Formats: sequence, C-alpha cells, structure tokens
Amino acid sequence: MGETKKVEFEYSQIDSERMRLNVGPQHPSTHGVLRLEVELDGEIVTEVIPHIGYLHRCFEKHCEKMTYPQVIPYIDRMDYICAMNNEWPYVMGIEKLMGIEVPEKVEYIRVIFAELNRIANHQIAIATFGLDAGAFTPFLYLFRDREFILSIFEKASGGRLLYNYYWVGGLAADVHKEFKEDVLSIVKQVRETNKEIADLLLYNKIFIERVANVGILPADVAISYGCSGPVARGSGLAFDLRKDAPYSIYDRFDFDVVTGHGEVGTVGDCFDRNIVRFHEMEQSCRIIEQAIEQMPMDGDVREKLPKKIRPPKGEIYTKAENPKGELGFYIVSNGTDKPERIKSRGTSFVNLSVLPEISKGYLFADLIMILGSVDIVLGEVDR
Amino acid sequence: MGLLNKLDDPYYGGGIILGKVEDILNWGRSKSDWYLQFGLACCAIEFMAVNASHFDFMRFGCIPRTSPRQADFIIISGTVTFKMAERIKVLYEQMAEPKYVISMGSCSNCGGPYWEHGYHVLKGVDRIIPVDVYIPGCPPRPEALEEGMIRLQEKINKQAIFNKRKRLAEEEKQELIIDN
Amino acid sequence: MQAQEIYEKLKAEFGDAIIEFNAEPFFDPFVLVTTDKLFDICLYLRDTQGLEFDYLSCLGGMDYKENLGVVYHLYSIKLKHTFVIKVTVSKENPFVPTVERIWRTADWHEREAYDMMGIQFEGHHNLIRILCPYDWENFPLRKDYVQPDEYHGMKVPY
Amino acid sequence: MKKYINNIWLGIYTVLVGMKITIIHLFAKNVTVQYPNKHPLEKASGDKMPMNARNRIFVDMDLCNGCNGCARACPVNCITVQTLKVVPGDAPPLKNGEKRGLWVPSYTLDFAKCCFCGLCIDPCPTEAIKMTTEFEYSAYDRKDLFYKFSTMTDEEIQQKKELLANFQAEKAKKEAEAKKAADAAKAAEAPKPETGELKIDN
Repeated sequence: MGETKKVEFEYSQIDSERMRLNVGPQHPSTHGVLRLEVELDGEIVTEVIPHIGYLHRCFEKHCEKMTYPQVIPYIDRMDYICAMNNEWPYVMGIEKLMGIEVPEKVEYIRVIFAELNRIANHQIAIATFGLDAGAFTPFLYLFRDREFILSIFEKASGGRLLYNYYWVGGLAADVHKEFKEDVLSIVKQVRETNKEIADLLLYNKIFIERVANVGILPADVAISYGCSGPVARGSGLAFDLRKDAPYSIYDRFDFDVVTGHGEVGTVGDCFDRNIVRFHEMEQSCRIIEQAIEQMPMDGDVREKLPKKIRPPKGEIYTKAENPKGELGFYIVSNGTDKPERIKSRGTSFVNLSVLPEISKGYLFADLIMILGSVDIVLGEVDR
Repeated sequence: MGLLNKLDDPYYGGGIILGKVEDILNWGRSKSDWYLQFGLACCAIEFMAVNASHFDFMRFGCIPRTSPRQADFIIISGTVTFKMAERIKVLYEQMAEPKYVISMGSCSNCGGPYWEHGYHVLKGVDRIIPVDVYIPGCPPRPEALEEGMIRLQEKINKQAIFNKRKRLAEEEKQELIIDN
Repeated sequence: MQAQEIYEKLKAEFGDAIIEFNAEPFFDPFVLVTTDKLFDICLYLRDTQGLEFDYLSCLGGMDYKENLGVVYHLYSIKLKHTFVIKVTVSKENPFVPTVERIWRTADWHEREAYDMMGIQFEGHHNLIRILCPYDWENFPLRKDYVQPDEYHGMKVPY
Repeated sequence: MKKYINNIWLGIYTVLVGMKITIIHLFAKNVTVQYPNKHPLEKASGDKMPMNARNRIFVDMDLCNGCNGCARACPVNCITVQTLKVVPGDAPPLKNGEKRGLWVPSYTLDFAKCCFCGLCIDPCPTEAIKMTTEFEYSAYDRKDLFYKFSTMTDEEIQQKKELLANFQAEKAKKEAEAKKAADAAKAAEAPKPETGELKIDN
C-alpha cells in the first residue's frame, strides 16, 4: 500500500503482441452506450479512444424549435438520473434575463429537491460502481433507498424519473402537507444506509485493494481538462460552485466542500472520487435539514409564473453545481418566445474526456473501475 | 399458469395433468424468459429499478444475461439512434430462436419526443426489428414494464409450435369471421 | 476582476486585435477578437498574473445566419471571475485557431463545434466528427440544415 | 511478512462485517411490491402511487370546448384537435355549465409519442384534460396506442357540418344584403369626391 500500482515493466523484454479490443456499445459496465476502443499490450492498457454519440438525440436542434417552457422536458432527458438539478440552471438563466424574483418558499423547495436528487444520483453512482467491482448487495440496498426519494418526487411533481417541475418563476405544483416529515424520515433512512454501505462496500479490504492507487488524476490535469464535481474534488481541488459562485440561497446554509485526501492511497484515485460522493451525501443531508428548518410552509409557488415567457434580446451563461459537476447553459435569446440557440455544457461530456489520460498504464480490469469512478451518464455526454 | 390452474379443477383431480405438449412447452418458455442486459437511455434507469429490491423482476422468471446468445428476449429501453440501430440489429440477429422484443417507452415505440426534429433518431425500433409488445410511457413505471412482461407471457402461451400453418389458417378464418 | 478592467488590460496589450467590447444589459460582458490573434490572447489570459483563467467552462459554435462564430466562456478557479471571448468567421472560410494546447478540454469541445457547425479548427490534432457518425453529411446545427431522407437504408423522417 | 498477514486478516474481517450487515437485513421489512397481485394504488409496502401521478391522459369530451390550448402547449405535437363552429341555438352548454364555443369532431392523442410532461394540463380552462393513475395499457400493435377521444358519431358530424354550412350561407347572404343596402345608402348619401381626383391622375 502507498506505492502506485502502475505497472512498469520493460516492454522490450516481454514479447507481447499489441491488441485492439472493442468495449461496448453494448456492455454492462460502460454505463450505457459508450464504446471504447482499447489498445492493449498484454493486459496493460496503452491507449483508450472513446467513441461517443450513440445516444445523440439532437437536444440543441430541438431547443431552436421549441418555446421556452417546452424546452424543459428535453432538459430532463439530458441527465436523466438527476433531472431536478438539470432544470435549475436553465430556469435560473431565464429568470435572470427576465428579472423575475422567485418567492422564498420556491427557493427552499428547489434547494431541498436538488439536494435530494443529488443523494439519489450518488446512490446510483456508488451502487453501479460496486456492481462493476462485483458487489451486488449494495446495489439492492441503495436502490431501495432511492425508491423512497423518488416517491417524494412523485408526490410533488407526478413523475418518477423525469419531472418537469422547476418552471420559470416558480414550480409546477406545490408540495404535499406532510412534506417536511417525509423528507426528514428519508434523511434518517439515508444516514442509516450510509453507515451500512461504508462497512459493506467502501471500507471493505477487497474493494480498497481494487480501487486504491488506480486511475490517479492530478489536480492540474483535472483543471486543464475542465473536470468538475466529484471528479475534480477527488483530486483535492476545493471547487464547488455552491461555495465559489453562490447561486439561489446556498449562502444561507452551513456545509463543507468535501475533497479527497488520499485516505487509503494516492490523492485523486478511484477511491477518493467515490469517497467524495459518499461524504457529499452527508453534506446534502445537512443542507436539507437546515432548509427544512427555515422553510416557510405557507405561500403560493405559482404566483410569479409569467403568462408569456419572452425574455429580452440578450445572452447569458448560467451554471449550477450538478451532482456530476458544473452544468452550464448558454442561452441566446432573440426577443421572441423561442430561443435562438441553447448550448449546453454537458458535465459528463467534459468529465469523460479525461478518461484516455488517466487510464493509460493500468490493467484492463482497472479500466472498468476508472470508468465507473468518473460516473458518466450517456444522455448528457451525447445530448 | 394455464396448466397449474387445471390442478384445482375437480375434473382433473388426483394430480394428473392433461394437456397438449404445446401447452407444456409454451408454459416452460413463458415462465423462464431470460433477457439481454442492455440499456440505452432514460428507460434503462427504470429498468435497473425493476431489477432492484422494490420490484424484483426475477419473480417473473427473468434473469439478466450479458450475451445475446443466451437471451430469449430483448428490452429496447430508450432512444435508438442511427449510430446504435445497426448494432441493435446485429444483437437481435445473434439471439437464438424463438426470440421476442419488448419496446419500452415512447422513444423506441416511435421516436417519442424526438419524432419531429430528431435528425439522428430512428423513429421507432420496429423499423429494423419486429416488436411484440409496446409499452407506452416516458419512462414507463416499473409496474408498467412488469405488465408488459405479463402481456408477453400471454402471447407466448398462445403460440403455435406444431401444425403452425393449420393453426394460422384457422386463426385467420376466425379473424375474418369477427371482421365480417 | 471586473470585465471592464480585463478589457482595458487586453486593449493595452493587443490593440487592434480587440474589435469590440460589449457590456450592454442582458449580456454577459464579452469582447470580440480577431481570429489571427486569438491564440495569443487566450494564452495571455491564462498566464498573466491577476487574470489566470485556467478553466474553460464552455466552448460553443454559433450560427449568426451570415457568418459563424465561436464563444469561449472562461472561469478562474483561483480568482473566481468569468470572462467571455467571441470570434466570428465567414461561412465560406470557417478557420479558427485551436486553443487545444492551452486548455485540453477544448479538444472535445472543438470537435463538437466542428461536428455541429462545420467550423474548422486549425492545428487541432484530431478534428473528426464526435457525436454524429463518421460518414454523416452536412452540419446539423446550421440554421439552413435539411434532414436527410435516408441513412444506411433507414428512413429518417417520421 | 507482518503486513502480509495483517492484510489477510483485514480481508477476512471486513468481509465478516459485511456478512453481519446482510444477516441483519434478512429480518428487515420486505419492500417488494407484489405487482400483479397487489396494485400500486393499494397501500402495499410503504410507497403508494400518489393520485397526481402522471400516467395515461384522459380527456372528458363533455367538458372540452376545443380551445386548442393543449395542442399548442404540447412540445411533442401528439395532440390534434379539429373543431367546428357551433350554430347559435344548437349548442348545449358544457358539463360545468359554461357556454360551448366549438364542436370537437376529432380529438386524437398518440400515446406512442407522448412524453408525459404534463404541460397540456395547465392551459386547459375547463379541466377537461387530466392525467390519471392508469398505467396498464401496453399493446401488441402500435396503432392501439393511438387514442381517439371524440364521442361524436359520423352522422352527428355530418349533421353539424350541414347545419353550419346552411347557417354560414344564410349569414353570408344576410351580410351581402346588408352590405348592399349600406353601399346603396352610402352612394345615395354623397357622391365620392376622390374618384374624380383619381381620374385626373390617370
């Protein structure tokens, strides 16, 4: 332990054949329809070429044909695991362009739902990461908890996975009466399961041996590749838009930015990226508890909804801290009810581009772990 | 299902089942369908949820297989793009007969939200492979997928194995009568 | 640092290469620069003390009907300020110097801009399509794009 | 050597810790929804499908007044509404007592295209269109997912069309007559001075 796991043989001594291997697009560990063209020297990865676009659904073309509220369902389908977080930067941008002040209650509900969805996303990320490593039980436990979170979303918005809930100037519907108790019970449940997951998966010796010192991403490389979210924070970089460029009401809450510090191996390895996700769930729980305490229950969530959404001519780049990192929307408005252009900066798209850099020199089996630790969603990579 | 019901029937009592060989074969097929583990888009997340503790797809005798050679049916769960369509066709062709297809969600039914302006989206997976059951929803609830599975089992139970032509001709005749 | 100060600093350094500074309401303040000096400006923005834009948030191709453009959204992790650069090129001759060697994240972003808009990035080490298939024709995000009728024997329109 | 044995011990110990957790879970509450036997609308196992869940859309044609708001709000364009103007006197009010403005001979919704976003519910003035908790409607054929909601029969539509045509013809006739009368009155009132000027120009 402690020393890097990179395999450094004298290549010339071993008479091995270079081999090209095709992983995907139908492969259980590529988290969707990603195709990796891998060049192997024996069992050591020498080159990885990701081929993406197998889920290119023409999001930006659709935006030009839709009115502003009609774009929101398509944004849901970009990063379908955390749809609530996705909608937020978009509606925030249009609210900024139109100069709409959102009511207090709406802001609190938005924060609570965004953090709940962050927990749900990290649960999937850790569950599938465990699945890649061969651990099936954490998958069952984490998905059980996720269903409880989804039931809250369904009670509020009516949708289980894709919500169309954050509307410009407010929300699609009000929350139900027992909202506060429901959320608090979920927070309690999440904390209980987290304790178990730490023992069951994350601090399991076999699991640590598999992920520590694998896929090391130094901080300067992470910045140069534009990584954000847990991938950047795992490299020890305290880069969190909720703290750095506080949007909405995040400056009212007390929470820490979790960074990786090489607990069992080197800073920036697969274990660090995952432990950051794990501890972020606890921070989200803290934010939710504070928000529930401060949130007013009376008031209308739809009073500020504009009848016609027609932002003035202009352009804006809005970003928000998604579970996976910085999600940005570059909205260009031409004064009509349809946007001129919306360019989305997909978080996973940028995070995935670092994969060829960090997977060179490791064993082929480690490549799957590295890919799992980056936590991509192909809907957002291809858009 | 059909056979086991006969056990409760007083006429057939005594633990003896009388039935056609076809029924037994179909019963076996419909109760142990193995599916190809294969996710495309948003629906794949609900598909994962179906496999998890809350819905437990294995109650239906469905076990995930990672190889198309071992799979009985394939669930097209998500948007099929042109880049992916050729691969799906290959996967389908690699599956052993008899094989079935469930189209899950609007996108694979007919392109869904992307049917109008999606220049890179295949408008319905039935343009490349035959589909047995269409499940509407975007994404469908996990229970809706289970309901689709039950519909598929019903379809398999009615399937003709012997005297296919005769059976088909009879069915056509009946349909004609109904139509008229 | 405010956008106005950054603009003054750039103007003092590069002079005529900075065509326009826009700080109208409803716009993120941006500068329009010429393509031939783009690489130097980007390098200057990254390496100068007090600017240090080490993070390229977003790079997007644009279609302004008469001509094409590229928009760069910069962010500084250390100093926490943002800035926007734009360039425009003609549709017949869409050549823009690559900034791939300054921010490596620009690699995929530029490939996407090429794939969608057809902007050629000079000096890019591997400028091929990224989202669409490699044999796809035309550039889909241009305003005058027409859907093809068929792709590999599969019908495209509904 | 000590490290080696320690590693082995840690490996065994952490696996045993995991085993302990899974054994405790053996006695935990069951969460599986036994779907075909238990419907998710029943309170089966902790989570129940809420009544505002967004599933199959239902359109109450007795309430629909054909304003076309849902079709315009739909991002997918899966709703098509055809309308026919009503003839005054031949329009029973809607179920909620409001005045009927238009007949709706055809109202179709393609559930194969629908993305269940719920945007069509908001603009409806009479709450005719709503989302239900019904989700069991998978089909063997895609055409079965194409729903026609209109309750008007072909004869009714034909009848209404004829009525409207008659009414419009009559109206046009009346209007033409009225116009003629007005023109005549106008012509009688004052000779137009502009025509003279125009002639000079030409």
